[in-house]
This record gives sequence, structure tokens and C-alpha cells, in this order.
Amino acid sequence: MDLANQIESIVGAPNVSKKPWVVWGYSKDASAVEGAVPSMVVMPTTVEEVQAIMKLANDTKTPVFPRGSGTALWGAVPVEGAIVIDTAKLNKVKRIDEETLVCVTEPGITFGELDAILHKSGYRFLVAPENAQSGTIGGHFASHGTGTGSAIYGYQGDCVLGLKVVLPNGELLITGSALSPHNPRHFCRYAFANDLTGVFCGSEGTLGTIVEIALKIERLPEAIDWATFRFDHWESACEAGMMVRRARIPCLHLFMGHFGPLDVIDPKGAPHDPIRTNFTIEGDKDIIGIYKKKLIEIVQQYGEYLGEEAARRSWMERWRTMGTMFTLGVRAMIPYLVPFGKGAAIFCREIDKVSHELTEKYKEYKLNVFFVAGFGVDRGWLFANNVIYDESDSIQHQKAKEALREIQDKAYELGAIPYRIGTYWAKDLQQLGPYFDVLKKFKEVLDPNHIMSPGVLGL
Amino acid sequence: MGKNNKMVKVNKEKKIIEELKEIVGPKNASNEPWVLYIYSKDSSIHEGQIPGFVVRPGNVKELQEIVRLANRTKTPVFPRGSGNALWAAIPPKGSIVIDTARMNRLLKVNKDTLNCIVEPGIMWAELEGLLHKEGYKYLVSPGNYIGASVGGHIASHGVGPSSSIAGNQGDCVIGLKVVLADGTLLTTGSAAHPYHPEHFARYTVPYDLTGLFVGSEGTLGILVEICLKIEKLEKAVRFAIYAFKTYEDGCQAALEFRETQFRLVRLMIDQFIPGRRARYSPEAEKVVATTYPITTIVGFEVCHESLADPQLKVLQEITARNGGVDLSTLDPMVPKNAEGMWRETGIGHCLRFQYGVRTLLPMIIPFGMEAKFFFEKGIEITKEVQKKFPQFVYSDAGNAFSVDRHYLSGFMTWYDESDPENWADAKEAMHMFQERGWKNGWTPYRWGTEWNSYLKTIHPYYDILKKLKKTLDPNNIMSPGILGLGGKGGR
Amino acid sequence: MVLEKYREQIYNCQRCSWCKHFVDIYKGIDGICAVREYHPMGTWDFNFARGQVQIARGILEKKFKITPDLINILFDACTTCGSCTEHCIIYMGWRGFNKNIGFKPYLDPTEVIEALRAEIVEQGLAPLKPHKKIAQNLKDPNIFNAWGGQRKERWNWMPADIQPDPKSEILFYAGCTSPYKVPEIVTSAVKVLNAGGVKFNTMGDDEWDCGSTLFRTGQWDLAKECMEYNLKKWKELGIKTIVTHCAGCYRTFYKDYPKWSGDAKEFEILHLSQYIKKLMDEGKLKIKRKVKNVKVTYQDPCHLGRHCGVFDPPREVLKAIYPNFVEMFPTREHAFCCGAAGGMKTYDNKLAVKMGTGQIEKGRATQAEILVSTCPFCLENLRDANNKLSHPFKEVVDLANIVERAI
Amino acid sequence: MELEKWRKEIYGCQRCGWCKASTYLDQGIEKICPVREYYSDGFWEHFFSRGKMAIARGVLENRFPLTDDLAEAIYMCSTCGNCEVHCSRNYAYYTLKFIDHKNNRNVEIIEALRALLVEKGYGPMKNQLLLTQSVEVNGNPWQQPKTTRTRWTRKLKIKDLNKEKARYLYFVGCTFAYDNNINFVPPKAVGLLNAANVDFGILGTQEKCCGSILKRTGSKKLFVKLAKENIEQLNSLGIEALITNCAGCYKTIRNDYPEVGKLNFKVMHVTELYEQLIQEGKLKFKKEIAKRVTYHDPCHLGKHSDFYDPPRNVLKSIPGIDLVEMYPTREHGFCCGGGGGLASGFRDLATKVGVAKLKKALETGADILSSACPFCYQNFLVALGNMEAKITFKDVTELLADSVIGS
Repeated sequence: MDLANQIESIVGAPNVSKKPWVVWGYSKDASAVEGAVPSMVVMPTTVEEVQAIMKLANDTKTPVFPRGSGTALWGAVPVEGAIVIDTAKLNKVKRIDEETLVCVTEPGITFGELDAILHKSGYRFLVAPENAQSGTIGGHFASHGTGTGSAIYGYQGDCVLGLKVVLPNGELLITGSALSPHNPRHFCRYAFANDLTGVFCGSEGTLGTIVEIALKIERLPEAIDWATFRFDHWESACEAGMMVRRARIPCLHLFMGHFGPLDVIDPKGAPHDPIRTNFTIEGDKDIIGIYKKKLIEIVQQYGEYLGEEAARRSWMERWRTMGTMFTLGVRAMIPYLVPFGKGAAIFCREIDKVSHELTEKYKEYKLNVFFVAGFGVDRGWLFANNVIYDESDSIQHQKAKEALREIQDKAYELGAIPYRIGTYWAKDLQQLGPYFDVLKKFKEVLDPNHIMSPGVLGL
Repeated sequence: MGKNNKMVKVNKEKKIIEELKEIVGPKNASNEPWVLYIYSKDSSIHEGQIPGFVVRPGNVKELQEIVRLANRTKTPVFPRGSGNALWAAIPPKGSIVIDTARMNRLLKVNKDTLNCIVEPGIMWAELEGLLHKEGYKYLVSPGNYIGASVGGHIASHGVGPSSSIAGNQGDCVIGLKVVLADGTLLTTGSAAHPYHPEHFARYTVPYDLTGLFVGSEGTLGILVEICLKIEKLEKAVRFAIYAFKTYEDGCQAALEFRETQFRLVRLMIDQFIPGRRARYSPEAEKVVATTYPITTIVGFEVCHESLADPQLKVLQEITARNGGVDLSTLDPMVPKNAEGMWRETGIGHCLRFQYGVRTLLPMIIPFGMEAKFFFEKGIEITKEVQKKFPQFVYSDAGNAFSVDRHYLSGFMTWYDESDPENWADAKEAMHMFQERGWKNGWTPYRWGTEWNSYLKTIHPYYDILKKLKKTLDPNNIMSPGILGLGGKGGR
Repeated sequence: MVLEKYREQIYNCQRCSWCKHFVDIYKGIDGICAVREYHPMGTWDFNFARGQVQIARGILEKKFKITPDLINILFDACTTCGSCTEHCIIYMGWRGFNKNIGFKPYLDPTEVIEALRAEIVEQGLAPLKPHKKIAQNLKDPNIFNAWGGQRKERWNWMPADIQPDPKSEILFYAGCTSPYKVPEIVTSAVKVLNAGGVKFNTMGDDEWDCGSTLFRTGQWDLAKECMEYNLKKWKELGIKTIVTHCAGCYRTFYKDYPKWSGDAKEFEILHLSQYIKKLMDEGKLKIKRKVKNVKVTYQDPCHLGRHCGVFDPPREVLKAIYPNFVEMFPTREHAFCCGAAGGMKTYDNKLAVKMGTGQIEKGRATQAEILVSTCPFCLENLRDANNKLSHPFKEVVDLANIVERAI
Repeated sequence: MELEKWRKEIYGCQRCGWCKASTYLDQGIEKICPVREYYSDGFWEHFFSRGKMAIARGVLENRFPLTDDLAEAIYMCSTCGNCEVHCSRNYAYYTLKFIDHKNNRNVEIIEALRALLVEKGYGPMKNQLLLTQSVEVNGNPWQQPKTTRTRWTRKLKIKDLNKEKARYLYFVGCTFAYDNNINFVPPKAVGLLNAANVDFGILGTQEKCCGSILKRTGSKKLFVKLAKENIEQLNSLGIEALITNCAGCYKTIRNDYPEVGKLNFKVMHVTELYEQLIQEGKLKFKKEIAKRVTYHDPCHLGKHSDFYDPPRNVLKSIPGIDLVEMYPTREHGFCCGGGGGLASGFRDLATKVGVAKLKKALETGADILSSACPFCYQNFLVALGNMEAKITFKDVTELLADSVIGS
């Protein structure tokens, strides 16, 4: 009985397929990377099924590739002959715990869907990705993502209290307080000695398949308010963002860039100065006013207040702003982190210059390399560089990849911190010496047969 | 064991102490029995164990040398902060105790990225002093923040009275430098970056290894550098005491306080026991003693004075909604400013120590209304134990402070260590607490060796810990016994 | 076994290590144990109270042999300044910081440390050479004082125009430190008393020793002899009030004697500063010259302040003369030790001076030009330290000198 | 190959997945693709647009052979075009309105794929085949003889444009003409036009199917052939405009014919004409209809032809009618499930989708669900048969007639 049949006997015929035209659809993510075609795609509906699949794969040493929504922009693609575990059907919300402000959910649910459910009971999650439309909770956490809400709530990793993970050998690992047999509830992450939750945060499917996530939730804010500012220099813009963070104004979103993400795009490339920042703040209805006053007070020292409209729209469309760039053509994006402070401004200017140089350099291939800054994340910025190209032209596609690599290396040298690794940064990861060794050791421990997403993180 | 091996053993020890003295200088290493005795015990109820050596490295290099030596000679090492753990963090027999007291510098304060980088040996209170001078503060410090070292608290993912919004110490760490069993120096978080080794983000390079060492209690590596989140020091604070009729009301109110997402730096809930606390003024005490036995102590800070009173108003509304009363007005002892708050819950919190030597079994319970059942159950358990051991003074388990999405509560007994029988009983009592608490869903939260037998029952979690331990520390030299990892060790 | 009496205290130690490095950001306290801060090996656990109490416990449990360097530590690692006691959680509780606790365990680390030393002496492993010397001096009838000066030279400092009045019920107790080491204190002291129209008596050549150093260094038997001797003599002389300018003597009379003997309670013990205050209040003593433009600060002698709670009289006297008085931080019960006490000066002068230097620096930080103390030990040590510094105080003087100048 | 035409768009797919799920609570948008949401295996990539784009790409790179189940996947789609509206690449067109052209043409690409499948003999689906063949043979998809096309005109006197000229051609369309459940609608339309004495006529039995069904299900060749014939015939009539009741015909003739041949007349949907007439006051309302009505946008009208307001205006102008919107609505509005050959190909799914949409209508508390498309009509009738719902369906024409003519 071959692997496909065995798996079929686990999940049932409709939930597994190895038809070439089906698996083809699972060979890519949203990045510029050409993925290999997996051998089969399986869509388990229960944890038990996942366990059985993993065990089987482990025994037969078949590579496994857990997949959320396949929208990664950093080359999270399966290897030849891998089993893709599509978590689409693991999309149920297990429980919304209004007492401890926790929502326990399966990984396959998209942020959008979850948002709809939470809203009904008057709650919300803290951090949502730029592409919350189709991005899944599992995928975002596994790549310790950031997004709207990060300005105060930090990384998705900060918003997770516990996990259930199926390990390659089929065992179900629970992390956090839910370990206690007598009170198996997720309400504390640092409950049982070492915090293993974090180990899976950012593991990008190299250690196991996440089957349950406990997310922090909060009550819906009574009020939200907005403010847009205009700055003449990166210095003032970066400084302003930092100061707002320092004053700990509850700033849900802090988007700084060449253009408010909803402004008209010049199809030839992003228009340049002035730099704008959109602030979105939350608070109780009778208090938010004071926050806004304070906010304006602070930021006006650096830039000009342009009212709230742009920021309001950008907040309303927060989960679709990426579309403004997608409309330009297929976009490859390289995200990275830059700390608050003087350095950030210098970085922006440098990388902006480089982007233009590259656009020049690849003129004949009609590439468009540009930098639109990004948003505040806890103690730093999440910036991204975009390469816009036409995938139907294979040469352009090739060149785009080269350009991407160049801008990436440049950013790295300028001090940008890689933050979603996939296969993009895999090489750079290996420079990290002892750190990488420890990663490898981990991999050894949890996945001795190296079946989990081989290649990703360069493991 | 034969005379011969004894000789071998003695020689080995001689060699080790010599090497240690070479590494750190004769003044900073010792195997004098009386020195070892001092370092043999923590603040917990358990007897100490005599280590083999005490050594006090002054910098990372020395520490690495020591660990390499230990790894070579397969001698266990036991990193020690301030030695006042309450959960049996006790050095294994013959181990090298690495006292971090000399590694106590504040290396850097990054105002831009709001963090500070410290060595593990620095006391929380010392650090607080230094940060205040700069106009900043750290987020969470332990109850005994005067006695405790930073390293120790991080390594045991501690919490403190200011945890309500800031959460667990684990949430306040951005990155670490750790010396692994083979002596290599591991950097976690964004500082691992070769071109730009700066701590400012924890979740950058994949796998959040930081978390792995937070709470490892010295079993995987020795922290030598810690990057802590800091925030601007706020002058504008408010502090209030609200009293409620029942736990229902109290817990509900606490939940709503928490939901406001104000920057609560204190949120404690607490049942009034006559003659237990000096927290109330007589007037206030009257109210509490008669109709409103459940009190919540709330303190918060704001970025702007103009925000303080509106926020306070919100809290008062919540209190009123839940049928509570505001004691703050009644009670002249309620702090009026940052200093007051600091005294009240900084030093004030530590004063539980005053009762004399005691066991503390810190445990966590969920936030919200459910906590009520735990409190009541806790009091029940306490009564039960009290019936068996009437000679002790007990803290009711009905008080706690809020930490992110849970409460930290626990069981306490005051006993007399000078009387062996009394001491033995106290241990018995504590085991009862452990067993009852565990069965009733209280979650232990600091481990040492105290919970080994329990931890071992959790699969596959525990197996994975063991595996990790084995790969990172093949010779099992890092605090063997702690967390039930590698050998008996511990008590 | 001396320690047995202290068993309960010893086991009461919580090992919370507040005695290691107490901090109060708002009172400007950052560390309390002079030894831990200044001793080259200070950060070892055994160099502050918690460790020493643990040593005591170990000895009780016979956990280890008492080795020379352990003994060395015991005498080298504490000035018995009592700051650890002041900041000991258990002690705070006992003293009633927290009014309503159910029961009150007691622990006074300083007491335990002194007992520990006595224990060592009892076991015949101490006193150490310099401390033994003190005993020998005292036993030698030609010396009859702690510091080895000739017995007949003891009163050489006494101004010719002042004669003790045998009928007086007030005794001026000169002690042995000032007469031989810093006589100007006692000189001014008696002058001041005289100016206040006080008729006082002295013990003349029969004055022996208060026993302070002996108590601190564990030589309790001889110390008690001194006590008995003094009490007997005072009775004979029909003394009611003892006035001394020496914080050491004062502490011993005020705190130690009552502990060991019932008779001690009959006598009123006054420190010179207290007495001067009294005289000023009664108007018997007039301040003629106020000095407005000079800043002065005050070093609390541990034995006077922390141990006996005499903080204000010296300050008030001082302020009456120098309105421009400033406090150094930390101060009063939190003040650092000057480093001389507890036999430290005799045993490890280098360290003592080092601590003194620390205090001088703290003092200079207040911009004061004069440092005043009310204890010959402090004075001697602080002067040694002051002379070492690049920016020293103009002078380091005793309150008595100040007052004398002012009248 | 037809597909080549769309190469840029196909490779343009960003794989962002917005076509899989897009949630916009403030606009009531929770679901995008009817198939993904209501088909039992809908979660598979290839059942929503992104997967279909991938397949198209795979075909271009010929990564895999075509198969029957691939064909099934491609036909499993109502071509409602919601994915096109929500495509991140059309974001600047639909939502921001920054650019004037669509970057991605999901529907066209899917139809191109179907064309390819038919060409290669994998399509259309079995039941659809009946319809397409019937179109070839009978000139209508419903396997009815040409002659019965005018059954609905009995007792009605209408110009026959084969014989005489008129300003407008009323193009009935096969579905309204033949389906006995709904063929009472055209007479009402005629009644209205007469009431406003509009100069119009019909083609009677000479009217042929517009070919919509062929186009949707990929029978490209047949469609082109048919379209050619029709264009010739229609152009020969010398009419000013073609009016139709059928969204399908409207879309096909207006949007698809021009690619085959030029038209010498305007294409209008009846509601457009009604709107005019009402404005010109040529239609007088006799009867008030005190009902709450909600309007469902037929995909062929709304999403595909950007035709939203006329029907609404008509309804609004009817006295008594309270027009309420469903959420989501207009370009975000959910498909009825009847379109794109889904009803004929996959009946159950079509019903499920219809039921879902009805629920949306019920949420508005409307008594009447109205629309302007026979396919929607058919599908909703089935859906209504499958659920307990206090809501009736009426075509816009119907409602207007009730008010103007009275029934």
C-alpha cells in the first residue's frame, strides 16, 4: 500500500490529492521564489489525523510542509516530493475565554474570519498581518509576524500564550499553562519551566505542525482616533515615531512612509518626499481625546499636522493596503527590522538611495525597486523593500530575484535585521555561528529525520 | 568506596580548585568547608547541600573558562544569583557554585529602543536606582526586589507586584547572552546580527531561544548578559483601594480594571483577615472588617497628568458598578504619589518576610471570575492543612496579584527552623499544599527541585526538555537535578 | 556555648539578603553594609550579615571546622555598625514596622555577630593579636587603658583652671580613646561643661575602661569585669549621672550594661551632646558666635545614632551654631559607618580608612567644608581618611570643639 | 490558444489569497467565493480563483495534462466575478478608483480555460452539454421547439420587427420566453412599454439564443458562429436600441458581441428604459405597494457590466416601497449561484448558494427580494423551495407593473 493510499485511509479520499494539476497549485507562495512541486497535498480535519500523517511521514522519511494560506513573501515553498499539510480545514475557534482574555483557535483560520467571530462577542486580537484578509493565524505565528497593532502589542509571538504542536513522531506537545492535567487551560505562557512556546514561534514549520494556538485578546476599544503628519526629513519622521512610542500613547498603528498607503500611486514608482506618518490610537471614549492632544503635542515638534482623514482611511483599509502595491504588478518584498533611533533615519536614506540606484541599474528590465518605509513594531521599525516586476517575462523574473538579493544584502549590511527567514535569509542565518548550531541541535532533537520543511531556515 | 578512589577524588578536587583560582584569582574561589556551607542553601524550606567549590567570575571570559573546566572534568556547575529562591534551587553535591555577585554592572541604557543591558549579578533595587537617575524604569521586579538578583529572577521567569500589564519577566526580556555547557557564548534576539549586534527585538532570527533560557533555572546555560525592556519613568500615578462585598464582585471588578488596558502597575486582590495587615487605617479597617472583606489594590501610571483623573474616574465607575466602595478617601495611608506607591507595594510587599522563616509555594490561577473558585478552594485547602498542623501560622491563599492573564497566588506557612520537628511538620504541610493545589488545578510556576516528581509526569513536554538538555548539555553539568533534569541532584 | 542563647535568632534569618545591599531610591540609600561596599572581597556572602549568621548556624550545627581565615573574616568583615539590623526584615517586623502581624520573631544580626565573636573567644581561638593587646594593656596596672599610654599621663590634658568637684553627682567620663589619641575633644568638653557652670566629678586615675572594645571583639569576660568595676566605683562616688563625649562609652553604658547587670539602670547616662542641649535649653549655655556662611555636615556615630537613637541633640546644637547645616545622604539610621568601630580600626586600619574615605566623599558631595562628629573613633578615622584626599574637608572636628569655639 | 491572450494577467497573480477570503466587517463582507464557502471540498486551492489562476499558468507552461476532474474544478464556478472585485490587483480600480482598468480578469481567464477544455474535449459538463446542443439545434438552451418561443405573447398585440420597423427591439431571451414558471414576466414588460406607448417590437420565433450559455461554458466556436448570425440579423433591423429583460443577454450582447462584430444599436436593460420613462413621467403609478424590498444585483448586470443604479431607482420611485440594502451589496454582493452554468452543472451547490443569499436578504427584514435576471429568478425559486422563509421573489418589472397597471 503506497503512501498516498495510507494517507487516504487516514483522512479519506476527498481530503488528499496527488493530481499533478492540484499539487501544482501548492508549489508557490506569494514570493518571487519558484517552488518545487510537492508529491501530494493533504487536508486533515482533526488533530488525530495530523498526528497520524506526521507519524507516517516520519516513518517513511517523507518531507512534510505545513501550509497556512501560502501567502508568504519570503520564499516559504515546499521541496520536491514533499507532503503539503494544508491547514485550511483546521479552522475552528475552540473557545473564546472572556475571563482570561484568551481565544483558543486552530491555525487554519484566517485573521479576517477570526476577527468576524471575535467582534460578535466584543473582542479583538492584538496583532494582525498586513495581509490579514487571507493570512492564517498559524502561518503568521510560525513566522513571528507583525502588523497592525504591533506598535504597542509587539510581535505575534508576544500575543501567544500557548500551543498544541504535533511533532514529527506524531506526539502532541502542549506548551504553557495548559500542560497542567488538572487545569488544562491556556492563560499563562511562562508556566512550566522553559518557555517552549517561543521555540515554535518563528520556526516556520521546521519543528512541527501547530494545531492549536492560544491568542491574547482584548476588549474592543471604545474609541479609535487618527492623525496624519507630514515630515520633511526621515530624521524628524523617525524621531516622531520613537517619541510617541516612548510616551506610550496607545498607538494601534504607526505607518510611516513616502506616501500614506492610500495616496495615489505614481505607476512609475512611489512618489517621494514629503514623508507621511499615519497614527491610529485607541482608548476609552472620554480619554482618547487627551491621548490625541498629547500625540499632536509631541509630533507637531517634528512635522505638520494634516488632520485625520488619510490616517482614518488607511486604518479602515488597513488589511488591503498591500493591494496598492500589488496593483503595480507582481511584488516581491523583503521585510526586515530596524531599531528606533538616529540609525533608522540614516538607514532609510541609504536604502532609499540604493533602491533608486537599483531601479536605474535594471532599467532595461523595467524593474521597479522601491522603499516605502513601514510601521512601528514595539521598539523598532518594520521596513520593507519592494521589487515590482512582471512574472510573465522570465528574464525580468530572474533579474527581479537578483535585484532582490542585492537589496537584501545591502540592507543586511546597513544593519537591518532579517525577521522572516523562509529561504530568503537562509544563507545569512548560517553566518550566526553558535546560534545556528543551537538551531541545528534543536532540529536534531525534535526532528531527527529532517522531515519538517527541509530547506526553510537553511536547516 | 575504596581508599584509593578517595585519594583520586581528593586529588581531582585539589586540581579543580587550583585551576579555578588560576582563572579568577585566589580571592574569588574557595572550597573552605565554612564557605561552602554558606552557599549550600537558598531561602526555601529544604536543607541545603554542600557544594564542592564556590567561584566568583568577574567577567564572561572567566565564566566561560570555568564552564569549560567543569565540562572537561564533568563537574556540575550551579549558577547562583542572590541565593534567596523559595523553591529549592539548591546546589548539587560537590558542584561548582558560580556566584554572579561580581558580574553586577549596568552595561548600557538604550533610550531609543527603550531597553537596558545588565549583567546577571546586579540587584533589582540597585538597577532601579541607576535607571531612575536616567529617568527610566524596568517593568517587573520580584517581590523581594531588594535582595534578588536580575539573573536569578529572569532564569526562573519571575513575576512581581507590578506585573499586571507588563506580565511575566519573560515578557520583559528582549535578548540574552548565555554561556552554554561547552563554554560557547550564545546571543539570542536581534543582537545575534553580525553587522548590527544590537538588542532591540526579540522575535527576529527564528526560534525564540530567549524564552528557552527564561525559566530554565540554570539547567541549559548561564545568563551573562540580559537585555531588559525599560519605559519612561512616569511622575503621574494614581493609587486606590477598593473594597467589595464578595469575591464575585472583586474578581469581576478586577477583570474590568484589567480590560481597560490602563497601565496598571499594581493590581492586587486580597481577603481581609483580622489582624493580618497594617494596610488599612482604622477608619478603613472598620469598613473592611464589617461589610467589605474583599479589597483590590489598584495603581496605575499615565503618560500625562491630565489623563490620571479621568482614568481614575473610570475605575471608580467600575467599582460602583460592582457594588464596591472606594477606601482611598477613607484611608490616609493610601499613597498619593509615585514614592508612596513605591513604598506601599515595593518595600511593603516584601514585608511578608517579617513573619519569620516560612515556606512559600507560588502558584498561578486564571484571571477573571474563575479565580473566585480558586481563592475559595485555596482557603479551604489552607483550613484543611491547618487542621492537621495547627501549630503554624498560615497565609490564606485568598490573596493574589494579577499578572497579565492570570493571578499569582500561593500557599504560605510560617515555621521555626530552629526546631527540627516543627520544621519537618512544615515540610509535610507544604507537601500537602503541593498535592492538594496540583489536584485542584493550581498551576505551579517556579520549579527548582520542588516539583520534580510532578514535572516528570507531563509528557511529551518533559521528554523534550530532557532531550534538549541532553543535546545542549551532554555531560549534564548544568545544575543537574533542577527541573528533575539529569540525575537526582537537588534535595 | 555562647551561641546557644542566640539559636532562635540565628534560625529566624530569612536569607532574604536585604542586609546585602538595601536600596531606597527616594531616601538616597544605595547599599548599607560598609564592609560589603569597601572590602576587597566584599561581595562574598560571608562579608555581610546574612553570611555571618549562616556561619553562626553552621557552628551551632557543627558543620565545619573553624579555620584561621574564618576567624579572620569574623573580625575583618564587620564594624558592628548595626546597619544590617536596621534594615533586617525580621528586625523591622519585630520593632513593629508592621503593627498587626500575628507573632514577632526577633533577629538582631549585629548582636549575633558579636556573640559569634564571643563564641570564638570562648573556644580559645581568639582574641586576635591586636585585640589581645588591648586586654593586656587593661590588665597592666601601669597602663590601665586600652591603648597602652601611661596610666599617670591619662589626665594630662585637663586644663589647670578646671578642678573636678568630688561632691558632684555628675560624672564626666573621659574614656581611654580621646585622652591618648585626640585629647582636644576632652579638653573642649570640660571647658564647655565649665562654661555651663557644671560642677562635675571624674574617676581620676581610677578610671579604667568602659569595655566597649572588649564587647565588640568578643572578650566578654574582661568586659564584664570592667562593667562591675565601673558600677562599683560610681556607687562609691555617689554618682547619679554619667556624661561622656564618647559614643563608644555611651553605647556600652546605655545598651550593654543593662543587658548584663541590674544595677546599671540606677544611673542616668547622657551623651555630651545631649547634655549641652540640656544646658542650652536651660539657658545656662549661651552661643556667642554664630557662623552663617560656612556649611557643615554631621556624621552619625553608629554607637550613638543607630544603636541608641540619639540623632537630634547633636544636630540641634550644631544648627544653633551653624545655621547652614546640611545632611549627607544617606543619613541618620541609614548612615554609613565611618569604618573605625567594632575593632576594625585596630584590626584592619587600611580597610577602616577606606570606609572613612567613602564617608568623607559622601560628605564632600554636600559642599560642606566642616565635618562634625561626636565620637573619638569616628574623628580619628575620618581624619586619617581626610588627610588622604585631594579635596578634603577644611577640618574634621568633634562637636565639643565647635561648641567651645562658639562660647 | 485563447489563454495566451491573458498571459500577463495570469502571471500577474500575486497569490495573495484575497480571492479565498476577504473580511470587511464595516462593509459586511465576510465571504468571497461561493464555491469555496459552500462546496464540501471548497477549501482546495483550485476551487477558488487563486488556484484556477495557478492552473491557467500551469497550462501555459504545460506542467500537467488536462483531465476530467481538472475540467470539473474549472466548471465549478459561477463566474460571478467576486474574486475579480476583491483581487488585490484590482484594488486600485475597484476600491481606490485610482486607475481606469482592471489588472486582473479572473472571469475572462476562467472562461478562456473552459474554452480550452471544450476544445480539448473535456467540457462542458454532461448536463450543460444538453443545453449547448439544444442551442445549436433549437436556438434555445431549453430543448424547446423554435415555434413555441412566442407562447407568452398569446392575447398580446406586439409589432413583429421581421415585418415592420420600430424604435426599439424588445429582446425577450430564451429563459423568460420558455420557462413556464417565469414567462409571465415579459407580458408585464410589454404592458409597461405600451402604457408608456413606447414604439417597440419583437423578433417572435425568429429570435435566437444570445449564446450566453455557450460563452460561459466555453463552447467558444459555437458562440462565435451564433453571435455572427445574431449580429447580422440585429444590425439589419435598423433599431435604435435593443432592450432586454435578461441580465445574461444584456451582458453577452453588450460586452461579448463587440469582440465578434460591430453593433449598430445601443443595448439597454429594461430597467434602464423604465428609469427614463418614469423620469419623463410617461409611467403613472396607480397602486401603492407598501412593502419592504431589497434588491439583488445579478452578477451579469452588476459586477460584469457595472450596472447598479437603474433598477434601484425604479424600485425607489414606486410609491410605498421601502428599498433596503443587503450587506454586502453592489460590487461586493454575493452571487445567487445560478450563473456561469453552475445551476445546470452542479444543481445542489447552486441551491446552497441561493439559500445563503436568501438568508442575507432575510437579515434585512424585507418582504420581497427583487432582481432583474431570469437566472437569479430561477435559482431563487429553487432556493425558496428548499427553505422556510417569509419572503417572496419578484422581478423589478413585476413590481413596477403591479404599481402602474395593477394586477
